[in-house]
Amino acid sequence: MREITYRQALNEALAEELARDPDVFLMGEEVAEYNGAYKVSQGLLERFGPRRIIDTPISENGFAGLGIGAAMVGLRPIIEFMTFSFSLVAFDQVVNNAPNMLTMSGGQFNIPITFRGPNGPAHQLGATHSHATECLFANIPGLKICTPATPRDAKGLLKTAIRDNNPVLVLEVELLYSSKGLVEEEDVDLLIPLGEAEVKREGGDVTIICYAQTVPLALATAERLEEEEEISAEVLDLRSIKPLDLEAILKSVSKTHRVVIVEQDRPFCGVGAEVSYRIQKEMFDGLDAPILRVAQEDVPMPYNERLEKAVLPSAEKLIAAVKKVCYT
Amino acid sequence: MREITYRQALNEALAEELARDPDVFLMGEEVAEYNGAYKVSQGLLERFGPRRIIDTPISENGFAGLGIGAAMVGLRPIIEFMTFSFSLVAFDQVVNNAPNMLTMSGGQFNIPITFRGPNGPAHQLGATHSHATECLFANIPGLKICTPATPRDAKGLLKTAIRDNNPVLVLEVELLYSSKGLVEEEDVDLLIPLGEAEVKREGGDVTIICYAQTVPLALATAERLEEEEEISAEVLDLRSIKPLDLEAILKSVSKTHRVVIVEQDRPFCGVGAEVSYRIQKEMFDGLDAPILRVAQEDVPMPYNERLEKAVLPSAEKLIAAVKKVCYT
Amino acid sequence: MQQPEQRDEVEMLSLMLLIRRFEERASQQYQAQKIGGFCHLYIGQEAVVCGAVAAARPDDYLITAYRDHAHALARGTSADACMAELFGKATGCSHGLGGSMHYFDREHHMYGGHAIVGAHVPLGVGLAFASKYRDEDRVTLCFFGDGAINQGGFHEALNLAALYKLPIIFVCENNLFAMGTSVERSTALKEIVERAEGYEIPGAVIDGMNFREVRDALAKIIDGIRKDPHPAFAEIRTYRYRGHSMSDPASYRTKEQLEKYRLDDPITRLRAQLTREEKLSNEQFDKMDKQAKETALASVKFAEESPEPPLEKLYDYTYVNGASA
Amino acid sequence: MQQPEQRDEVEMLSLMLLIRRFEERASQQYQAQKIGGFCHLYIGQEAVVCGAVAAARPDDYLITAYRDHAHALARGTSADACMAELFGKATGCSHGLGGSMHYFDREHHMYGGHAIVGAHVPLGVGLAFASKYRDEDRVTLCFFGDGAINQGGFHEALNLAALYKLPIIFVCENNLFAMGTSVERSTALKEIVERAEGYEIPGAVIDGMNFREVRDALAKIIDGIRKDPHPAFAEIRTYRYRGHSMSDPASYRTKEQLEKYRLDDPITRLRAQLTREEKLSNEQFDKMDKQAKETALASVKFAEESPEPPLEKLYDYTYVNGASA
Ligand SMILES: Cc1ncc(C[n+]2csc(CCOP(=O)(O)OP(=O)(O)O)c2C)c(N)n1
Ligand SMILES: Cc1ncc(C[n+]2csc(CCOP(=O)(O)OP(=O)(O)O)c2C)c(N)n1
Ligand SMILES: [Mg+2]
Ligand SMILES: [Mg+2]
Repeated sequence: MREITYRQALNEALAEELARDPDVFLMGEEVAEYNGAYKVSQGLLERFGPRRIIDTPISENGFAGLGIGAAMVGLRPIIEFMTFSFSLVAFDQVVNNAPNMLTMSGGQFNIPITFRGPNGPAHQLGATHSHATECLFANIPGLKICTPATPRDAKGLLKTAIRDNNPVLVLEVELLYSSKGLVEEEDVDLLIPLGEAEVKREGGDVTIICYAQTVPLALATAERLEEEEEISAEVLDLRSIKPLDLEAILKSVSKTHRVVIVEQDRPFCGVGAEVSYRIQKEMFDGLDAPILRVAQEDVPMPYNERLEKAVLPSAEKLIAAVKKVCYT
Repeated sequence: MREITYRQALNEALAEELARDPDVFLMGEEVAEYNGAYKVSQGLLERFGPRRIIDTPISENGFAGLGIGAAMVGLRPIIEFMTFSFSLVAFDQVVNNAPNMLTMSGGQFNIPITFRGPNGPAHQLGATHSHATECLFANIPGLKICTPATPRDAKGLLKTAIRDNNPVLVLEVELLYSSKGLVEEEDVDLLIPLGEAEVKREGGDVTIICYAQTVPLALATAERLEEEEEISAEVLDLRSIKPLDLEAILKSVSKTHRVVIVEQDRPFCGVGAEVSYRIQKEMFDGLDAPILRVAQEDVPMPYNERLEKAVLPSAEKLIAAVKKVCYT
Repeated sequence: MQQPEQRDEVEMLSLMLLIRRFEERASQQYQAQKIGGFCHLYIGQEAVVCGAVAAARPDDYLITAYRDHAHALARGTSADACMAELFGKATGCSHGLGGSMHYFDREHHMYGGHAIVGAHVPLGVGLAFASKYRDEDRVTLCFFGDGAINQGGFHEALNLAALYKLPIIFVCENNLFAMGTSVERSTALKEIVERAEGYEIPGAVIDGMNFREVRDALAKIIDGIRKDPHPAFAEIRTYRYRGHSMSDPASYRTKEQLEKYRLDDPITRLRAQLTREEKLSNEQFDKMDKQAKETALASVKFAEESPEPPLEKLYDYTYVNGASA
Repeated sequence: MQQPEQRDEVEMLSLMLLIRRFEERASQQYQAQKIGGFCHLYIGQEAVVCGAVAAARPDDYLITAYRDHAHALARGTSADACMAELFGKATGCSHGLGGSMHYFDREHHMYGGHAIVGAHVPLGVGLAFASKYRDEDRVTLCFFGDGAINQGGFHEALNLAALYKLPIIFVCENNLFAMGTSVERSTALKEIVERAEGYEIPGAVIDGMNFREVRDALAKIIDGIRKDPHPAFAEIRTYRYRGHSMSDPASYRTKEQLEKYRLDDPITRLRAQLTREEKLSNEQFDKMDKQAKETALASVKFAEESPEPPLEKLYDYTYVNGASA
């Protein structure tokens, strides 16, 4: 194991899959000559050349569709959205063309494409640039969605996504690009299956379900809960939103009987709603308290730093929710 | 009260608001000379002329944006999407420009716009043309969403939507356009507030929550349940998805203690997930069974009629769910 | 410039006949409620796709919008598979899951059948991207209607194709109307082909009621693309005799206009050309037409007798299993 | 053709100075981490918006993208309100909720500050639609970058404006780059202005480093629009001296190119013109510049001392109450 950044982990995943499979190419705005708006594709143009690493104009709809067309005949495009807030102008391509093709063609055309890029609020980017899109895409049948929170997950999930024969969204976290973590040596072909959650911290009193941005928040808060409240929280990182690892969720909840979901998206029809539905359906009698969610406040993201913080999930909100479900 | 069709009710609402307020105009594909793809705008061009009833090219992104711009300076556009499946190519305008403007401008610009048109599966239109978009839009702060199921609700909600100072989506039901129902006389200014659910049938054993397409299904099924199973179901029509009438929901559930949500959209992060989260949070101890939802199967819509039926919510699925929550 | 080996014109005429008779049957079956959803007929436009297919290689990529029956038939999909698709049967070209608007046939290089106006044009560019990426000399034929040129995605696609010099021909089937909206009411320019100029894409205007003109003009363009990959644009002027879809009475246009185009019928015209050149007798034509009618009728029987897609397979088309090896 | 009553050129020079000094201060404050999010500087491009504003009426609608500080300042928003917005303060032009990319000022007819590339162009067309609907003679000035012309929404907007003959001028601020992508790497044509031809929209190419040329060319176009509503397109060639945003070292372009444009600086040029014509002395200029610097500095103080938007109001900006009476 080595310590590398989340950005570096993504970069390695891209490089390894590009090296492994000549059908893989990377396309997006500023991915080549600029080395990526967030430098995730650093060095790839130099190594793989302009046939494989392709800059585009500001035409998300166009190049998302280009990727889907290329995937129809067996290429394996990796389409970078500079951020998923910009995927909204390509929404129809991502939700109507990519995931429907297999059904509409009666099974003739699968679409082995990866859409990736940072997703969710970063820091003071304002209402248009802070969208957490996971629940929008999760509603769409035919898409798979993963949300890595650590360098190891970033590498392993992205590599798996690229090899998957279906359209997969890899929703990265801008605020974690520079964060560090342990990852297997470079000679290990690290593949983490889609649809497997991971217990990132064990505990017995309450299950905190989280993903992406909210994983570090949940872990830090669990420590505080232990110290300040003597509450032992299990932290379950979903890692994939779709498929959802219900088994892992139920396993943890049958131990703790109490759940708080801390999600990075907006609450209404969000990931927390879905997860809570599934839990109450399967474990109605196994719950000792209502399931609570901590999400963004349901308002457009304000620019002001203090207001932005107030909109986002926080340790305070999470602690309050945990205490509530623990009736302390 | 008179009996008129849902289509006629919408047409009256449009005509009345156009007559009432010179700032109101209707814009969309085939709304004028063709009298509307589904004839909802029949006769409006003749009556109000081409300044107020405006045909567009196939440019949803463009004319949705045009409407938002016009609304910035106080006009009250009604933008028709021929179906909300086509709103997906205008998704960014609807979710990023319309609802964010008020926040981004610090309160200077509200957007009094109405987006309307049929939403949800119709009949054998296939994967691209059958989207139920309510949960996608419901996730977005700043939008209001209503889903009329009867002629009366169609008229009253659309009129209210047009007058609302915020962006409102009126999600109509293609399959109900020709259905009939009682509506107040034409001289009544029928306004139904956004955010008010309605008990469409009283009952004591279980609450069936529904909206749009699933209202007639729920009502018919409730009759069957009464006859065949001696289960008395209360049918609550949400009418608005956002704001959600939690009070009405809780009122019904505190009577029945059992809930099935029958929704027209896809399940994952759908309306049913949100409603169930809210109920279990507020009434954890008041529920006698887990909340169940009956939604579309989580697959792209197939063309074949039998498969389409199998994807959609049905009386059989609803009865099974109700029996399950009633432990019979 | 060398022409591609040309497909026999009599054979192409019989293909055009098949397309027409097939759609007449489809129309009848739709009215009999054997077919669901939307159904858009191509009658009147047959010379366009037949001319294009005659000008192209069978393995050139082909993609189009929802008015797609003819495109599959022209590519070689059987009338049986096409009719069965309308009936939603398992034997349909999309196994009954696509319907009229979503025909697919991988074997015959028919890449759909796409129903969101304009949204398949980027896909077409992706097909062309793939052939350039793989250094293959296939050309992509990307068909769309006059209404599609006002969709943003169409523009992005044109620009990308031009920028990357992709081997694609954008074929605008200009039948003068998008539903009830005439081109002059939707498009702020005199000729659609001018749009291509904004991307430095060479354009041509072609008479779509004349099979030979379509074939020869496109053959030249396709040949040029094959030798040196680049995008091209063809505005093919044509006319649909029927309404936009089965439910449209087409009251937005005059009887005179329709009659004018009917007089210019592409089947009648090619027949006359071949007859004049003594390549076709009346008897031959009648036989061909009879054959076309029989094939169309037989396809109805085939469709009726075909099985429905099995309910158990409902969940089998959402994801494929497996990953790249 | 009658020119609109022209704003005093010396005054306009002092406005350009204010914009530059304001942004220099903003840059400094950003580096000191007083400002969050993205921040895009306009330095080098001042003649474009100043020329446009001088050519237009104060009540003409103005809308632009995220590189918007200058557009607000040119319209009359105070440096205080602009700086306070960057600091996220309640006294900011968007009350601290918009930030650098989302400046709004209804009073001064500044309709934003929009950060999704190209997506505000349809909004601009909507503003123009409203003035035509109301039979007002306002013209909409819709600014966007060279990168925006490859967005689909841009095209749809141009076509709609042309079709409905709306009073709008599309002002493309062509500063040669969209982030690190040069126009020739993003756009398949020789001149951006050619895109307008695909919509039969008259176009002009204008030197954006020359205030007078911008003003005079736009005044003529705007005057024409005001008399007879129609869309027009102006490609204004300019250059940004700084990186795309604060985090961009701009290593994709040469020092020589930057130096070339710096020599053509719009402020230096207008100053020289006025000095040559004896309308401006060196002392006057120095005084103006000093004034601009002081105003910019004072705006920092104002911003620092201003209150934050109150937390209790967090929920007050999602919906407005009430309905049309
Ligand atoms: C994005 C989108 N908007 C609207 C529609 C509805 N619609 C289907 S076909 C059509 C007209 C298209 O006309 P054209 O492109 O000229 O093709 P034609 O029908 O003439 O073959 C419209 C408006 C759609 N399918 N997709
Ligand atoms: C739809 C969308 N895609 C990508 C971006 C990211 N982005 C912001 S500015 C920009 C470059 C725009 O360049 P240009 O239009 O030339 O304006 P300039 O920055 O030169 O003023 C990009 C790619 C965005 N904001 N919106
Ligand atoms: Mg047409
Ligand atoms: Mg630029």
